[in-house]
Amino acid sequence: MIRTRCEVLSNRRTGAYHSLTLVAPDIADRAKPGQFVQIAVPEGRETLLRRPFSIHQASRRGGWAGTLEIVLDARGRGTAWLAEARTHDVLDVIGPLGRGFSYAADLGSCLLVGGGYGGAPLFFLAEELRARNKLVGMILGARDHERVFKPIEGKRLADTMVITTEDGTMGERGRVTDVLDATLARTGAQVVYACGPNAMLRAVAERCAVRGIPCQVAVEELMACGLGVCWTCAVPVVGRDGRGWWNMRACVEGPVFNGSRIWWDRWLGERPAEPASSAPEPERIHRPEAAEVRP
Amino acid sequence: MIRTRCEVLSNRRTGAYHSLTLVAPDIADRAKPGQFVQIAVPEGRETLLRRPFSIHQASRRGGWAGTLEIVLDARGRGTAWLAEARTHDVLDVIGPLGRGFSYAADLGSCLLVGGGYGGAPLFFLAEELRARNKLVGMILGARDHERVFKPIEGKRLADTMVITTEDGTMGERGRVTDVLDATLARTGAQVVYACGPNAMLRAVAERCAVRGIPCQVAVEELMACGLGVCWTCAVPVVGRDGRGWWNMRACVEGPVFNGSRIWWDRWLGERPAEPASSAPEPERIHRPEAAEVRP
Amino acid sequence: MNGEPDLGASLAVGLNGVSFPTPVLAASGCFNSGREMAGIVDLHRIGGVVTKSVTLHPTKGLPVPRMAETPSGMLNAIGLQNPGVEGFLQKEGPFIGAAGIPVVVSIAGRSVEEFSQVTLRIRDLPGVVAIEANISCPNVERRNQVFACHPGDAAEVIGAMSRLTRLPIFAKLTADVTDIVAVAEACVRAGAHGLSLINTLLGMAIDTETFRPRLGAVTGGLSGPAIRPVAVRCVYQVAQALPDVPIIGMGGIRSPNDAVEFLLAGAWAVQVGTANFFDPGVMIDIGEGIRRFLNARGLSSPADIRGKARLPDRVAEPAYRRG
Amino acid sequence: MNGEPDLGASLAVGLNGVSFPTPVLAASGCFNSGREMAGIVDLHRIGGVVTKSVTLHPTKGLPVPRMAETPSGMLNAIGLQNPGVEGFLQKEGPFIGAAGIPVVVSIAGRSVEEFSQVTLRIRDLPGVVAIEANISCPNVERRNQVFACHPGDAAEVIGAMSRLTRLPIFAKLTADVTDIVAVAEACVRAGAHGLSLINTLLGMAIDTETFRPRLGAVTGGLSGPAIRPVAVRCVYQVAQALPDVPIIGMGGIRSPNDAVEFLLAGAWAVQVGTANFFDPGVMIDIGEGIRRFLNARGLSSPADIRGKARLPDRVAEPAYRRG
Ligand SMILES: Cc1cc2nc3c(=O)[nH]c(=O)nc-3n(C[C@H](O)[C@H](O)[C@H](O)COP(=O)(O)OP(=O)(O)OC[C@H]3O[C@@H](n4cnc5c(N)ncnc54)[C@H](O)[C@@H]3O)c2cc1C
Ligand SMILES: Cc1cc2nc3c(=O)[nH]c(=O)nc-3n(C[C@H](O)[C@H](O)[C@H](O)COP(=O)(O)OP(=O)(O)OC[C@H]3O[C@@H](n4cnc5c(N)ncnc54)[C@H](O)[C@@H]3O)c2cc1C
Ligand SMILES: Cc1cc2nc3c(=O)[nH]c(=O)nc-3n(C[C@H](O)[C@H](O)[C@H](O)COP(=O)(O)O)c2cc1C
Ligand SMILES: Cc1cc2nc3c(=O)[nH]c(=O)nc-3n(C[C@H](O)[C@H](O)[C@H](O)COP(=O)(O)O)c2cc1C
Ligand code: FES
Ligand code: FES
Repeated sequence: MIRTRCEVLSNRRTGAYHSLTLVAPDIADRAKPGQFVQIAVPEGRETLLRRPFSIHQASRRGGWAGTLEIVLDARGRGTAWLAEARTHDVLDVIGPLGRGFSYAADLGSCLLVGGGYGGAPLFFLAEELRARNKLVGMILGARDHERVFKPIEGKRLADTMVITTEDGTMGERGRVTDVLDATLARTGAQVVYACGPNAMLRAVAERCAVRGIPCQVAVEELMACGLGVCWTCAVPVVGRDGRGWWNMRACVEGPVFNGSRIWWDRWLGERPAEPASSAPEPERIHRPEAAEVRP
Repeated sequence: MIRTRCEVLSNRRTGAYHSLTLVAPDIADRAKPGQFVQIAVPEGRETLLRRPFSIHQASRRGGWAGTLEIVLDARGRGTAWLAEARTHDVLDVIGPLGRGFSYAADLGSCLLVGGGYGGAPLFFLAEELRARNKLVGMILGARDHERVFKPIEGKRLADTMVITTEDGTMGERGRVTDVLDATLARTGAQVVYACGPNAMLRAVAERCAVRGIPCQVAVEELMACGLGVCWTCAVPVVGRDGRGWWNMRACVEGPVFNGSRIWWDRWLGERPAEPASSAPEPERIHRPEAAEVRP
Repeated sequence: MNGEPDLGASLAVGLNGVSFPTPVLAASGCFNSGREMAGIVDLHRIGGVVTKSVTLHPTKGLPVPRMAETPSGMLNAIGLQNPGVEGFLQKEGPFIGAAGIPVVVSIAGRSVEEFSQVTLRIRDLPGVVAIEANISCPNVERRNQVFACHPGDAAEVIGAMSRLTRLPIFAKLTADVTDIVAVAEACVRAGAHGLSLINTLLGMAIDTETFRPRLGAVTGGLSGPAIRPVAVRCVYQVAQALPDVPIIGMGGIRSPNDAVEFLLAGAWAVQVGTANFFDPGVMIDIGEGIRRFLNARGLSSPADIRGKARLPDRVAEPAYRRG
Repeated sequence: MNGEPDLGASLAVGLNGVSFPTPVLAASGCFNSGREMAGIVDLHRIGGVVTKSVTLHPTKGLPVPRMAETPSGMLNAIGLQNPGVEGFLQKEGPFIGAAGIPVVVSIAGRSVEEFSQVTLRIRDLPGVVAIEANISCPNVERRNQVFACHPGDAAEVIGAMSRLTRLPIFAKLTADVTDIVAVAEACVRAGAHGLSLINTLLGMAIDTETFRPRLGAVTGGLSGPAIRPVAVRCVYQVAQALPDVPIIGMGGIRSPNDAVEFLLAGAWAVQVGTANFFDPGVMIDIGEGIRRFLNARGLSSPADIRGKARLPDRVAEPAYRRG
């Protein structure tokens, strides 16, 4: 992990999002799909903490060599400030952070499922998968067409592409999960990689579990440090044997987890505040019979 | 008092200072020399409070009609931010605030003594005095020539001008008080108006008291509100008869006070924290025999 | 609704008998009695004013510096400068009587006797709808321990005051205690009509250039957004324990959302202090923001969201709350 | 100077027998044991690490959300997630033994017995120079009252621990008490070698969209620059009462000036917590900044400014400190 001051090369709109290209050769060199960076907000503001963003592209060759691209949805104070970044501004960035997606040599057909800006890291992943001669199918879903992330580029990059929007303004009306089964069947995908809202990840992971297809999900949880030292980014993960669980740190043990190992109910449920030791432990949660891709 | 969002017309360097011209017709209309404005720092910063600045110019006529000029010394976070203001930026300004300098019809010869950026409000005052056909002498002092406020313009505006710098880089080497007696004698000034560091104001006021010359000082004290409601801006002022004292609010009863009525020792002294009621009260502090100009 | 069809929700709140046109009042010491602010704020659009605390005798206050800005907050040590109750009646009385807005007089003192004396002089002042007892004051009869730090001392003041007047009394508590609920309960048992939470936190700052405390009085009270989480927690704790007692919440409020946060935690109304200094119109904006918030949810009154924070099913006590 | 002629002042500090190469340590829960940060921070340039608090049994911690950003601060409710003392020894022990920097192990527990058990397992771990007793924990034997809130309970823990080890024990106190000096004195009488001040303030925040508390555990600990004035005040109060007892100050430190403020108030060393999250190199910068501060004044050691705040001639107690 590297801390560096990066110049902003460009800040462009991509539909509803902002796409920031940063000059960060050392981070770009090491980055893997699914990893993220932590960007500092300026001093003197009352927002202290860095903001985490997935790596959309890390260019190591060609005209953009040494650059890193992130995509952001301006929603709160930090992202609103970042959305105003101008060429030549300098940002304080730490990365690459976390564990990215992993590839199994024997799984040749992949399906990438992205919700909203969650599509961003999947583009980087798609390139890496294609470089490994995998078949890449893609589903991109969003609320509306403005939030479907780079549909044109996606179509060029993926072998097959399905788009869904909740309001029907692009592709099929509905959610990614409405087309998931059919797309899995059609593409014969052997592994699913997903990034998007946590509720979507849960739905995708549960469907994959039912079908016995391994599924890697890149999650979002609040992160105070992003460096593995504060334990705010807890995701409850069940043991390999389906028994026992522990809170894993999304920032170092994630953000990519095996979707079948997350105890979704506890994580995204009513979030009861009780002494963890007395919490009922899952007897056994569903998990794919297929070979484990990563814990 | 008016609260308004003002456009920045220009931000120029004036020696060591920044001179900001704001489009603020309503405030400019009402402003009097010695009054000040409170400028908000932007939201989302950890510096919450407005910053007070004297009014350097309030143009009601001519090409600059409706503008207000302030002069600032960039020292802390708020002033550093303000020093970066650009043309067309919009500032949230409240003013005019406080009681300015007052004029006595029978006192025809005035001496204006400014230290550092404390010279700024005296230019506005000088114009008003000249419009009332008074003789205007001026002493401008500072640490070095960079901090002598607008010496050329001052010379044009005043009937007589003396400049002092502590390092001798402009005018006479020394402090304003080193030349005060001689200048008073030479100009025959009947009243002194001073603005600058509080220690300078004290020295000037004490000298004037000894000579029996009325002296108005525009003070600086920390101000949380500037509106008269918080009582942070306390200046201990002694009763007219030299007995008894009370803490006056620099923001509404000041910032201009009769220099002979301030209990300087208590205000600028070791500042003992004790129950005010048990503090020794001044038996009688020196005050000019001359007619009181203002309480 | 009721006569305000265009505006939607009504902002009026009733605190078991005391009513305010909006739930957003000016906090003591941050608005004086409203006179100075009347030129820049339309007082008829705020909920009311809590006056600067009045003491029996004229009080000159503490030496400067009296304030220090801190991250998202400020420290103050004014020392309750005020002209004493007689001076107050003379200077502020006529304004309060004529202002046509609800005024709560804040009373401070160094002994039970002083609180009582001031109560006697204030109780018949026209325009006054309630008294706030600023008991975050040192008690000279108890080695200068702050009244609000000890349930017994706090109750003694409130008991004495409530025997002297039928005006509702709000006890203003400090968060600098081990158990704020215990103090709150003692005040209510002693006759407090309601509670104002919280006063400033005791703090200090030192100038690293001069090595001097940034406040003339060395320590002072911390206010502003920095303390909001502590204030919300206090309101929540006390509201959970005393759901029927009117609570006026404060501490770092500067936006409609901040105010809503206090209402959700259990406050019946709020006060705004420090934010008036940098944004004098803020109380009106907060009121209108609350109205929009209610309208957007089809609610008709601030009371509809009072204490409505949705707690997790089980909140077990033994969990480590910090770290 | 001694051997560092080029650098000027030496940063080394001695705390009555425990020494640290610089007065700037990592605060518990904000640096783990240093392993994760070693890749980005040169650990040999900081004063030492206080580990995440260790409990007897593995502790899974509280449900998410575990943090909420607040103005100039943050709330956390992690619930002391840790692998328990055995897991700790296994996972962190080798690193601590080999790190070559002073490590203070923070211990937490729900009963005196738990604190004692962990002390027994930790006391011989190589690399450990001291123990910090995180007594801002609920005491299951006393209706979950926080140990550090009651001088007696606090003293009981410290007494039991200090009978089991010759490692110096620092009692870590909370500011959420009526009288922090009383708790400090009780800990020192019970055998605490020094005091760590302060833990987070208890706070709460509510999401006005969902009406839910922003923390899964409802309430949590407030840290960061927002609380600095409260922390400086606590250090000052305790240092005035116990000038010979080593104090490690913390709460919102993120710059050399902040650290100097604590030293002037009476701290012998400082810890940095939250600031590591946004500025991982901050402890080194603070150390170097302190050195520059000392050099500029011709001073040779942080001890030269300890407790050197210049107080006004007379600080009378009865003054109203707030408002
Ligand atoms: C591993 C990871 C990768 C991410 N990748 C992207 C991305 O590629 N593009 C993108 O637009 N967003 C991404 N996010 C979400 C992004 O970090 C948040 O939208 C952002 O932090 C919000 O900050 P704010 O100041 O705008 O909002 P505020 O609500 O003001 O933030 C307050 C605090 O909450 C945190 N926070 C708020 N929302 C989130 C969230 N959804 N996830 C994590 N922390 C949050 C902030 O970091 C901050 O600490 C990612 C989050 C994680 C954890
Ligand atoms: C009536 C009046 C008129 C003034 N006129 C001018 C002027 O014309 N030009 C100019 O450059 N400065 C003027 N000052 C001083 C100016 O207000 C301060 O320099 C400024 O507030 C410092 O803010 P900062 O954020 O840069 O410093 P910081 O030290 O970061 O400020 C921290 C806090 O202390 C206050 N503060 C710090 N120094 C002073 C000070 N000297 N006086 C009052 N408050 C202070 C700030 O307002 C803020 O609340 C005037 C002050 C007063 C009271
Ligand atoms: C995320 C987080 C976790 C913490 N965990 C612990 C802990 O395990 N034990 C402890 O004694 N203090 C813990 N603390 C408190 C800090 O050590 C420190 O006392 C407090 O945060 C104030 O310092 P700061 O403002 O520099 O962060 C934690 C603080 C934070 C922010
Ligand atoms: C300058 C100042 C003066 C204050 N004076 C008083 C006072 O006289 N009586 C009182 O009860 N509270 C006083 N307070 C406390 C406020 O009423 C309020 O409780 C506190 O500031 C928290 O609210 P805020 O964060 O909105 O300011 C004062 C606060 C400030 C900032
Ligand atoms: S965000 Fe701090 S451990 Fe993951
Ligand atoms: S600054 Fe608030 S009364 Fe003067």
